[in-house]
Amino acid sequence: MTEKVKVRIDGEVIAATAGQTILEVARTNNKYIPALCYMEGLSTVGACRLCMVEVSGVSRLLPACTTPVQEGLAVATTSPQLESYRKIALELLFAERNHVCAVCVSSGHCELQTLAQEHGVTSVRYPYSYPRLPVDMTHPRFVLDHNRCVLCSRCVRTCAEVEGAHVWELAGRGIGSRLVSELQRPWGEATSCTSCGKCVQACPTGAMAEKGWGVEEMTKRRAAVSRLTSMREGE
Amino acid sequence: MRIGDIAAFAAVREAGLAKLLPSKPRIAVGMGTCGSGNGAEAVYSAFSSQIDVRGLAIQLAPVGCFGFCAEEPLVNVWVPGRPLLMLHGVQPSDVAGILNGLHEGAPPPARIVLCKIEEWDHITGRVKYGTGFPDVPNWNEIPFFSGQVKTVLRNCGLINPDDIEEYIAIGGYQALYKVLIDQSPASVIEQVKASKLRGRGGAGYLTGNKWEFLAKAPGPEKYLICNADEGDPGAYMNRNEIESDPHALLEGMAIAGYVTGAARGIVYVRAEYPLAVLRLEQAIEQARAYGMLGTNVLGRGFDFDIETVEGAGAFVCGEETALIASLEDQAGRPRVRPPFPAQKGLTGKPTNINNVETWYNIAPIVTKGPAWFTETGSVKSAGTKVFSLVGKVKSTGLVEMPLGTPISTFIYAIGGGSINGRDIKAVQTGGPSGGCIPADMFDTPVDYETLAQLGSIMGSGGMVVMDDDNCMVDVARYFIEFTQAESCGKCVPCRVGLDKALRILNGFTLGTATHEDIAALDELCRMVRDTSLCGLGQSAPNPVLTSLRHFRREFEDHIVAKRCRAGVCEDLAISPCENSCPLHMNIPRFLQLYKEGRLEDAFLSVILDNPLPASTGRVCQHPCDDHCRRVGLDEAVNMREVHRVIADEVLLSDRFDALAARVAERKLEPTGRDVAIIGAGPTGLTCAYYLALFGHSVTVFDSRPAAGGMLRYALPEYRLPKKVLDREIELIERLGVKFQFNASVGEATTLNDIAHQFDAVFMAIGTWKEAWVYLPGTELTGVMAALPFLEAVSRNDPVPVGKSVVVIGGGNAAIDSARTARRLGADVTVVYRRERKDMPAIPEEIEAAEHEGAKIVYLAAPHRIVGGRSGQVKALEAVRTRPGEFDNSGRRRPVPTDEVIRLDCDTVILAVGEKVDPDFCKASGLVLKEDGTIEVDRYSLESSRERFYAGGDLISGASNVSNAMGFGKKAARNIDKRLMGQKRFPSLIPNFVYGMEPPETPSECRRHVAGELPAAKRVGSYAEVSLGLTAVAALEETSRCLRCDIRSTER
Amino acid sequence: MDKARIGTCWLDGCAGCHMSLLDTDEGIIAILRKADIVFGPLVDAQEWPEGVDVALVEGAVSSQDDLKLAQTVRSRSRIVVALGDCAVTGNVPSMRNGIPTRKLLERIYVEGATVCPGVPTDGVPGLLKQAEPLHSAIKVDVHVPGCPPKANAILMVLGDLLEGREPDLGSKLRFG
Amino acid sequence: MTTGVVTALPRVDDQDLTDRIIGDHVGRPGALLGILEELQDANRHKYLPMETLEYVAVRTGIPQAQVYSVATFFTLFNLDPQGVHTVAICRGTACHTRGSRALLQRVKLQLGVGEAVDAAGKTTMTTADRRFTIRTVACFGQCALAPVVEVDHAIRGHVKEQVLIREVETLRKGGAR
Repeated sequence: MTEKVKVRIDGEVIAATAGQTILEVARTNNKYIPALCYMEGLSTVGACRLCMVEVSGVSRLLPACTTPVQEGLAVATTSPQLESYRKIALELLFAERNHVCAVCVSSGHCELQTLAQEHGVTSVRYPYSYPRLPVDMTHPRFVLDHNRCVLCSRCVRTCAEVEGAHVWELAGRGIGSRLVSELQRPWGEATSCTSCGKCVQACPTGAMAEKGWGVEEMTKRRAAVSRLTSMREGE
Repeated sequence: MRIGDIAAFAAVREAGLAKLLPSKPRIAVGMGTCGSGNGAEAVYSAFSSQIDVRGLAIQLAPVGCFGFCAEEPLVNVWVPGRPLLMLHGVQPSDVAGILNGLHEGAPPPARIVLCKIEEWDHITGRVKYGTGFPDVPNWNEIPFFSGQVKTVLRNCGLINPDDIEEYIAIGGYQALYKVLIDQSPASVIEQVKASKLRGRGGAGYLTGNKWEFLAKAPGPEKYLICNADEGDPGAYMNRNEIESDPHALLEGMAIAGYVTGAARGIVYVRAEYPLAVLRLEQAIEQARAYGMLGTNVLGRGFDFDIETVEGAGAFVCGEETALIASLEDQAGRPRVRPPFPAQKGLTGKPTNINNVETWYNIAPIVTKGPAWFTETGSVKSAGTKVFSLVGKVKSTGLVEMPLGTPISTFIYAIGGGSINGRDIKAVQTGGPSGGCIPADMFDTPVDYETLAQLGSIMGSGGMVVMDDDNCMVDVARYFIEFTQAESCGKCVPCRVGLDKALRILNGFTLGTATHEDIAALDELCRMVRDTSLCGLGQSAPNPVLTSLRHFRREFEDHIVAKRCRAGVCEDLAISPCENSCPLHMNIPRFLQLYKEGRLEDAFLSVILDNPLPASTGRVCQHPCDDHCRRVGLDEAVNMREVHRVIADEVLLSDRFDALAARVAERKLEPTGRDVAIIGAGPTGLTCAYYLALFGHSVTVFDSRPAAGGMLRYALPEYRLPKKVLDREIELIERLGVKFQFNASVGEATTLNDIAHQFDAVFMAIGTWKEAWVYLPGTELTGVMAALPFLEAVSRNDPVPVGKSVVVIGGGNAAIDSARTARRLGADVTVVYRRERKDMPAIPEEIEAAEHEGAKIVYLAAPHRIVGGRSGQVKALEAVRTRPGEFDNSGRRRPVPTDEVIRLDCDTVILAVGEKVDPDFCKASGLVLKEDGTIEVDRYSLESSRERFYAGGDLISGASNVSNAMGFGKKAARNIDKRLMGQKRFPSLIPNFVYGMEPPETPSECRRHVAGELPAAKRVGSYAEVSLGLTAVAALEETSRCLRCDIRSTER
Repeated sequence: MDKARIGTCWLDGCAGCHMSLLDTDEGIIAILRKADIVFGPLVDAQEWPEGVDVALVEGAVSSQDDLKLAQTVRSRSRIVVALGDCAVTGNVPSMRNGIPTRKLLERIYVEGATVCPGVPTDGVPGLLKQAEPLHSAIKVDVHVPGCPPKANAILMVLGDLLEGREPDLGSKLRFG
Repeated sequence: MTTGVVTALPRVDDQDLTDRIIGDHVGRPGALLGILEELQDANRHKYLPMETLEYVAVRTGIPQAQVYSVATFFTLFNLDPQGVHTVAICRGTACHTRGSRALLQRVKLQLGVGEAVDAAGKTTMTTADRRFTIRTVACFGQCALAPVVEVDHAIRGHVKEQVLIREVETLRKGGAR
């Protein structure tokens, strides 16, 4: 069942279990691979494409979060090309919506902001879209700001897989994709929402936040959500 | 009805054959969606009611489509014992004639008979129709069908898709029966593997291997899915296959069900194809009733059933994981692989997905064996593929060809080449995931690997032909707009990257893009290609990347020159006519000014755009006509003739002095800069005119005694009277341009001498050197080149032309020579090696030459000139040619035959092409190209030597007057910008105020054409042939203009 | 050797980046040994001078005047630095971009006015359709994000540029 | 939040039909697609009102958000009522290379339709009086007849601008149908 395999990450030989993904193996061995849509304890979707890595013998780049390891796999977690592509992906996210860090409750605790800083993004080369997006304040405890949403679907998965309520989905398609609750009802009126707040904790940016915090004040307890699934697996 | 044994099978087959080949005549109407869109339903009901009313013993049936969409509606007529006749373009009014003929045993009117079929190989069986009709070509003798191999389309258009018995009659379901009776699943998989059949959906994965994965996957529950969510814009073969022959699909799937152990099949078909859905559902019902689907298929204890699901309009659902997601009640967003569908597919069960066309190859492979299958196609890509050939070709439709067939065969041999005579420049294959392949690569074989090497893909087989009117930037933009709109939005590169790529591309079409944008676009597209989650994102950048690779110049044109040559990017042009004009005349402006009765303003508008309007008004090749939007209504506005009228009304009248003064008023302050121009032809004159207006001091050098170049010395008086040209040159002189005639640069004065005296030099000599062909006998007396001949005539020099002249060539110089020789009283024959439609000369001129009595011999290549004892020409011998293969210019290569013809004559005029004589720029340090033309920057026209500019024929090779003048104008703008450091051209043009309201109702009048001198009066006279438009007709023409220069107020 | 010339200016922003520049405290003295500040809010020059080596531009490009000034700065300066989030990303000024300018002006000058309501037609520069980052208007050589950029980041960038090095913000890089 | 105008609550016979449609599909692959397609087809204004989506979610047990996600993902589904007449212009490659964009712009101008974005973020073009809806279609699969336009479900090939304008004008002058 738990077949042991040896893999190479950036040259270092690492023991792993067959069926683990490259990202899991890397994270448990303190090897850094950036990721935004990945969250421990949730299913993987491979949507942000930041975790793309080079695998020797494979001409295409592969997402670390969904590619299982096998004996002898050799991975390069970084290269000039990967870095350039990751930078482009981050710039694309910034240009897609209105990420105004200066006035964000999550500033300083935001995964997108941190990734940009880590990858040396100093400016965005692509034209900004400046979409006009709403802020949903209808929930008594939480707020949803579409301007800061990166469509990673962590909230969707948390709600469906951990809480089991399935309040959230991505609606529309392409650049017009939007996070919706139920039939695009205001969050505060969503009858299936249990107000558990796990989606808020799972959100990597300031798109979902608790009310009552000021700029730079809102920290998230992501580990709590992840821990919940690992505890349940032990059931 | 349920078939449980071989006897029952045979009985149904007999019954089917009795329908397909009844004892009475059968008429079958092509009733695919495309047939219906072209009126097939009306034709069918006309047949139906007339057969009823007349009580005729005729069987009427609907069939699918035979693939020749351009000729719809297609009707098959069969009389026992005779070949099947395929009729094309059938209208309800033809029905009576067809039925009458049938009754009397005569074939239908020849006009609508396309071809005949004596015997047809359905692969699973053969049908013999009969013999006869020797005058009617066989189906594969029609160019559109020549070379086609119908495997997938074997039954399309010949059997009734609504009737399972007709399918069984031609051997349908035999392959399934054979497999169920005596073949093991493993052996069938081996056969499919040995056939090297590759998935026809685009990726080209080996079908046999995919089946093997599924067969080996554990578990009792497995799915087979047919992907009929054909979403590639430009491809519609799947629709036609299902509409015309649904049972072949079901049979292929049932065979796969048996060999892979899957009990359920799903056909996922676009809801936009209602007829395909309907026919498929009917076919499934019938197949169940006959025991081909359901439990205990064909009594062999095998269970397999198929259902349909309608896709609701999402291109991404062509991606297999997205398709599966949509079957699971979710939005069609793809999932990452692994796990692959063969491991975990629909509801987690092993699943195999194949494209429609893949399934159609299964029964033939089982029937005929893998060796038969691999006989067709190329080594790595076996079999045939159906392509939808559409776009700018004459014959559009579905074409099934062996893989590995060169692109040129599709476009020229099958498609019949360009639809409107414009140059074909590219073909787009593979839809939004594919790329554009330029015309100079049309010898590329169409198979999976070769197309991939060019950055394109086979895809589902779309083939869209583009010509000069298609802007490749716009095409790239179009595809990104499409994929951007179809992106599911799940992964970042595809969702945001395509949106940003579209914004960047929009910048090109608006003229706001920069060189950095090309690099940014390229980098972004590579990132999207390399990091997207599914095939849509990974291939979406292909159209941009291939366009950047093969058509980079068009992108640069949009950035540097802010021009879209095709005239598609509207923001870069005033109107389509302006865009197509080499001089970029503001045509709507002078039309409107003339319409408002403001002749002087109209003249000023014309002359500031074009210094030789009376000349071009007579001899311009008028590309504006080809781009006039009025063509959509009736015919183009006769813009050339209107500007001729405007020019003539001023230049040839006493208004000349006043207007010449008004032009001189536009002159800018003297700059003190000196510019030399070499060559006083149309290019040099145009450049001199504008430079003088800019305030520079201009000196024009020419080796001849007067200005005008080709206009004076090559164009015959009857086309361009010299008094007209003289007036135009006088106006240029009045602006202060100085001329030095009889001054041959390169001899007494060298280029280097000139360089010392002037701030800039513009070189614009013409193509005066005859490309003397190698032909035995050219040394004989009586052989001469066209241009010296025309020049001698224009100078009134004596010309030694005899009684009987042969002209060799097909260009304007050849026709001018022929017409001039006719005027000198000779009998004239023009000999041309290709067909008439290939002649480069202006068609109206060819016609005029014929009216004047010149004979033209086509398809004859001169072989030798025969001389007499005195060394005088006696005859020309030519070899008859026949049209051969298509070359990359889309014309058929003339291939010599054994037949030699002899034309007795005493004079031979050679007009086979003119070249530049670059001797004058020896030792000047200028870089020349191989053909002797000068290399220049294509935007500034500056040569390799600083401040030396060149234009006209000298850089383009022999061209026409307007193109040459366009270069002169462009050179003047660039020289001035260089000398003065700013763009000053707009300040030359006064602010014309004129009506900018679109015409409520444009005149419904048809196009007016210029009157002509009767042919009888022309021979022996140099009087001008064209009489021009009357003032009334010219005014009417201006009212026909649709004013494309006025944009909607919304913009 | 001649001293280098530094200019600073301020488009659509809050002056916070200039405050951060002042926060460099005595660090500025080291800079001033190598360079003169020839234009800026505290410099008595009316027009952006010719021959500036390093231009620090704060704020988004939001009005006709911003655009004109940015173009002037570009044409007269060797190295242009976009200083702070507004110049780098558009930041807070760009939050108006989804709203038509006419509506914006009416909201402020008509709905929000207690005296003399009416959108002024002269005396104020025309608003551009959108407030955009500096690099969408002119070529920018160095981006220093931050709201505001920390004083030590500014010092480091200026130091590097004056020494002829390409600045690498490294860990000092930060948005917001 | 929705711009879909609710004309009336589902009537009892509507509900029977709805139940039958749902019952026919439930449990089969592609059930939700099939249900929504048939329900939209059965709707007088060819759209899916919010209460219909809610009802489908309740009856099928599919989360509301998922139903909404599917209804907004596929172009076939409309969340707003459609015009009496539909002009669908093919934007396939062959049609594009033969000038379908000009046709689209011309008809939009003629009917005075601007682009609006519906509840789901899809672009819709319906006249204010709900007489006309202009749609674009990725490809009709009639490429040999390019450019292709579908006017009230009848496909026209080789369409010329003036001819199309005349046809639309005739429909417009035809008054209420």
